Amino acid sequence: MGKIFDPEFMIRSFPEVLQALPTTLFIAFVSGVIGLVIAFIISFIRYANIKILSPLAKVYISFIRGTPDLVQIMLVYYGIPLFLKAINEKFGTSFDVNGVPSIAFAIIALAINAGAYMSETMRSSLLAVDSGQLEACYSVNMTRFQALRKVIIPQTIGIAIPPLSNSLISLIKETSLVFTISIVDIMAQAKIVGARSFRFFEIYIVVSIIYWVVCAVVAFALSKVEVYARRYERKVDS
Amino acid sequence: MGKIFDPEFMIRSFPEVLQALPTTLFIAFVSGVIGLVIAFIISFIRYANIKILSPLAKVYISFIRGTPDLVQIMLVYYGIPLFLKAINEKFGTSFDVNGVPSIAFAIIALAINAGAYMSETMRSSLLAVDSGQLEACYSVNMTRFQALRKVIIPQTIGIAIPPLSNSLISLIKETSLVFTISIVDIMAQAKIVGARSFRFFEIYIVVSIIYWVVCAVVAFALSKVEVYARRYERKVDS
Amino acid sequence: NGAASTKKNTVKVTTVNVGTEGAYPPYNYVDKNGKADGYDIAVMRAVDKKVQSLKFNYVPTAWDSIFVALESGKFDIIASDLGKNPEREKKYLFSEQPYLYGSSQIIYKAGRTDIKSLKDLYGKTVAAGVGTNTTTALEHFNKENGNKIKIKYTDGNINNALQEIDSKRVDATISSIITTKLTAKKLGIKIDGTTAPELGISPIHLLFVKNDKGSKYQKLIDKALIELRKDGTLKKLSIKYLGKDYTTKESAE
Amino acid sequence: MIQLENITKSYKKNHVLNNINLTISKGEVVTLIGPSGAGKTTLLRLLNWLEVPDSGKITVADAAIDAAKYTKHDVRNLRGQSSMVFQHYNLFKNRTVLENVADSLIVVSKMKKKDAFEKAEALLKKVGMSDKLLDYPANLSGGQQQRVGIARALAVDPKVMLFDEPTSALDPEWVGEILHLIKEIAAQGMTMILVSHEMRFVRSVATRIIFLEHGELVEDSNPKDLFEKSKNVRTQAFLQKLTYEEE
Amino acid sequence: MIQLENITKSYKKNHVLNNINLTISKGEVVTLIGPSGAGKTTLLRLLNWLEVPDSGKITVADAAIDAAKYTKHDVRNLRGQSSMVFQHYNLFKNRTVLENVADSLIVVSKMKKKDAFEKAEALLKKVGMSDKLLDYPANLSGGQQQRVGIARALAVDPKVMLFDEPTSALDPEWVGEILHLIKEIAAQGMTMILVSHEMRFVRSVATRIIFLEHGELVEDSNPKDLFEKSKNVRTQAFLQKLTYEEE
Ligand SMILES: Nc1ncnc2c1ncn2[C@@H]1O[C@H](COP(=O)(O)OP(=O)(O)OP(=O)(O)O)[C@@H](O)[C@H]1O
Ligand SMILES: Nc1ncnc2c1ncn2[C@@H]1O[C@H](COP(=O)(O)OP(=O)(O)OP(=O)(O)O)[C@@H](O)[C@H]1O
Ligand SMILES: [Mg+2]
Ligand SMILES: [Mg+2]
Repeated sequence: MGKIFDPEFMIRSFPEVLQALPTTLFIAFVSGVIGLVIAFIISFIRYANIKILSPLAKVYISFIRGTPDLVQIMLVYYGIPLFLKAINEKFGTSFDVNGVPSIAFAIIALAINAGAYMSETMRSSLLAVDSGQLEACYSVNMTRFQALRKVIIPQTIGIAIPPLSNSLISLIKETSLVFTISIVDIMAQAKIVGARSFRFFEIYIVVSIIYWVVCAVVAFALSKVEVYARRYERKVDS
Repeated sequence: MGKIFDPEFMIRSFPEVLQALPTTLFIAFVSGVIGLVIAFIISFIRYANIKILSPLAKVYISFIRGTPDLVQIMLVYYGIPLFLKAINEKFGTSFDVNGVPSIAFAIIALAINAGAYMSETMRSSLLAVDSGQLEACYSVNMTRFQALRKVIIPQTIGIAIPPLSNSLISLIKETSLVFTISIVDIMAQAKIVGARSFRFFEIYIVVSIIYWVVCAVVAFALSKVEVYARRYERKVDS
Repeated sequence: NGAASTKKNTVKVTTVNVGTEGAYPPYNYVDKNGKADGYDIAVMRAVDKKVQSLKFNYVPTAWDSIFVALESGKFDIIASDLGKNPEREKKYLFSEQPYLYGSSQIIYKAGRTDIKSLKDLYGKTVAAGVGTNTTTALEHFNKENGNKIKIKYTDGNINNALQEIDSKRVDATISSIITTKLTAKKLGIKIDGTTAPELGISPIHLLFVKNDKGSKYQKLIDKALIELRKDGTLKKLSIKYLGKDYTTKESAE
Repeated sequence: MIQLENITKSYKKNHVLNNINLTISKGEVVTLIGPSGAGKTTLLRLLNWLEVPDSGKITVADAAIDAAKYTKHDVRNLRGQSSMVFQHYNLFKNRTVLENVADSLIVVSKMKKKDAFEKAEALLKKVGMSDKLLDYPANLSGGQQQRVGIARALAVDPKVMLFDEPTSALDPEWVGEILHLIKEIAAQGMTMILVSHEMRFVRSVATRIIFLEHGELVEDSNPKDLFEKSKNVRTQAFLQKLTYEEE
Repeated sequence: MIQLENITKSYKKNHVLNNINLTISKGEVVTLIGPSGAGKTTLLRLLNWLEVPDSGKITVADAAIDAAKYTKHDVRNLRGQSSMVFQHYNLFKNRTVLENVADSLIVVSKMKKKDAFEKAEALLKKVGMSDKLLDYPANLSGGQQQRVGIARALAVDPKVMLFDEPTSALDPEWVGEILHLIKEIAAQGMTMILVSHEMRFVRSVATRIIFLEHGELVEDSNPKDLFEKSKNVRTQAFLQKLTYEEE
């Protein structure tokens, strides 16, 4: 008969689960970076209230935040081929995306997803900067873009980092959704190892510890950036 | 052969999927509210840097943000009985949690989870308020608590709402994790209906539309609050 | 779709993606070296050897999306311990040959004596994994008998169902006896099982996408399955992976 | 009433206040003058414990506090003695003009809302802000904000009032009005410290003038003596500029 | 050089500027006086298009803009003509003192970093901020911030300079220094508008004084005429306070 809990098995399975860590990190990192770029562009569009684009950005944010991530990934991965299939049947064309590796779909889907969430965070941080700062930039004839780069954005970083770090950490864990499209990340790997050995509890603990370490490193790095970004602020005593 | 896509089936399955909406809404709402309360307390502990509690809060945030939500739910639901079982075997006691409905476990797990994320958002918004505001409160002899209530927190709302709305909307969708502990939310209901008919695509679209509507309503309400909370701010022209 | 063609001694070899859950031992799982294995896979490998023109590539995929992946052409065959049922047959193509007979049992906490058939479950709560064939059968039974059994859907994973039984949150589950016993043993959960007369024994098939390509594969593979049955390969594999011969209806009982 | 004992404050290598000792009695109106960066604002802020001194003891009215050892309660007690007009006003951004003044009455003094608003309105009338009661600070001119700040500080009826350049943003007419107001309050025996270089304050309100430079009390006397008898070279140079009218 | 034609600005029902018409020639140093809330700051901000007038036309040096119809390019062009010292300084919080002054040189004027920092240092020396080059604004005293704000505005070599109470936070010594500096710049032919009630500015720098009240130009003359010959009752009353020394 088995034990309720088998610590030795836990230790044994670490290396095997860790095999999939590069996949998780790669997907999380690349889609995180792309997501940040998307978020930056979208938040700027909303902040500057650029016509035509601003309402489109709103729809994008609403759709992405409003629908399950799982569905978005499936939509990108299975929907695009299905859509092409329908097109092909109708018009006799022969579009095909099977050459594209599935990891690309995963990254696209996750980046689009993370971008929507992060753009809202960035927008609110931009609005939190005192309007006098922007006025001062204009008064010395900076363009809005220059003002953002030199003055406004640096002041938003301290405010934006904690919620952005929420999004980035969520992203690392959301990476597990890629198993939906047959990519084996550490969560999928854990499920596979767990299924083989019938020890889900231990394996979930293993995977949690790995996630925790990764997330703690990311959170730590970001908190250092936060402290640096707030270096010019004045503290109130007690 | 069946159709690639069957819109009629989609419409037919709406009512069936919708049956589970109350469950989703109830869990999301209750855990959202409890989560906000937790977030508020934790962010205050971190903001005021209360000794002993502040490092504990950090560990809580790190743990919850660092480990997969799924694992947290399982930990609460299966872990507690397992833990009690071990205790019972060891000490001959007979604790039992079978009387507790699983929805309670779900709410506890999700609230603890959401609380950790939201507390970081709130902390950063608190720090974004100009220190002169707190000083002015002290100068007219308000306590820190009074200052927070009357002056500081109202000024954080505008900044905090967009990222908080991220968290709350995520929470609505994360509710689908409760199927892990056999609670049928709308996502689970969709899977059940989908599995029966093998029309997964249609059913995922149905569930996405429902989520979208719910999330859009929440986002809209929150954006109104945001506009109201920013009513005293001055805008910069062009 | 899913075809990267290479030439090998004048025979044109097509690579076919085969979907599998990869987390349902002993039927299908991924071994330590990251290779798919299990009874389902072993059968497919044997088929692979027989069919010159096809080469199989195994893709573990989350259960949630395994059918969606098939429909969208990400793979053309599913080998994942699947039984036939009318709904599935409407949308997909099955191998005419079953390669296994699954026997589902009613599983309950060891020591219970009150459950002998599905009728004994009236008024009781039964855990059922979403999307499995036994669940579909149970749903049918329940519908025909006035919905007297309370079905508590679970996330597919047998683990959850066993935990629920052990903690008495549910009374029983209906599931493949092989997997369930294995899992329960590992977890140290004591269970008993009864064959449910109402459910009987169900044949397990391979599943194909419902189009020309699918029926082409179906024909090729059916032929191979017949041969494998004849030469005793299926029986050998069943004993190797499942501990017993479950490849004929009689032996499975 | 107010006592500073061996107060020292520095920011890293910048010694802003060097071992300051100062006693101010009840009813005195002290004007603090000195060059930009001398430490005037820092001195006022210390009295409200908005800056914590590196060492020394501070007494304000009924509260005493020692930098070496103090509790939260001590801080709160100290702050309860005085109120402050900030150099940068620091109005509550999310509160209307009326609420800025009334809030402390309602929240701290537990006054009834109606009474608090009445009192606030009366004070705001004195500083000429009656027609802006429901405006937010962001929509006020500099001088208007400063006047609201003064009304807010007056509202709490403190034992000591601290004014940091209370007329810097005001036009001459309003300087006159505020001067009048401060004189009125002084006449009721309020203890006050004002940072200001406005001649009318220095000459006509102050009972005592302190000249602060490089964190040291260079001169401390009454206005008459200061202008007529000061022997310190720096003070004289500074005073000359203060009374200088045209180049 | 500067021309305002039929400029009107109101916030909801508050008419801040009523149909202002004003022409200022190159090299003029105009001092804008008037009571708190008169619209002085609003007038300056309009010239930088930080407030958009409800109607009217503004010309500053080579740029003209019409409230009825303008492009982003017009706005940018207008802003390029002038620089401004803000009533509340508005220093870049995340930039050091040196960077506050040098940034526009590097970013806008595309100067080399080394040259920009040299020029910034020289200007900061003039306003006595040499020992705070690497400090952040939050760590400066009010007067120090104001002086950095002046240096920043001077750095961009604008055609027109707009000063909103540039000496409000300064002690008399620094008022003298800044006065000196402004005179120096004026001598080089710079066009300036100053909002200030500092007598030394009104009397000795200004070539022209404008008295603004309730959004209207009540008086517009040279300092000498204003003090000696003004017939307007309101102006006289205001001037009396301005020169009033003691109660
Ligand atoms: N954003 C705004 N919204 C509403 N009203 C405003 C706004 N900005 C200014 N005002 C109002 O416009 C009027 C003129 O303000 P302005 O700042 O131009 O005065 P000012 O002459 O500079 O006064 P001060 O000398 O006090 O600085 C004031 O009554 C003020 O309340
Ligand atoms: N938080 C801080 N960190 C570092 N240095 C500071 C800080 N606050 C003030 N200082 C420095 O302390 C000195 C005194 O500042 P303080 O504000 O007391 O001057 P002040 O006499 O009020 O000057 P002003 O008349 O210009 O307002 C200045 O040199 C200033 O740069
Ligand atoms: Mg000061
Ligand atoms: Mg003004």
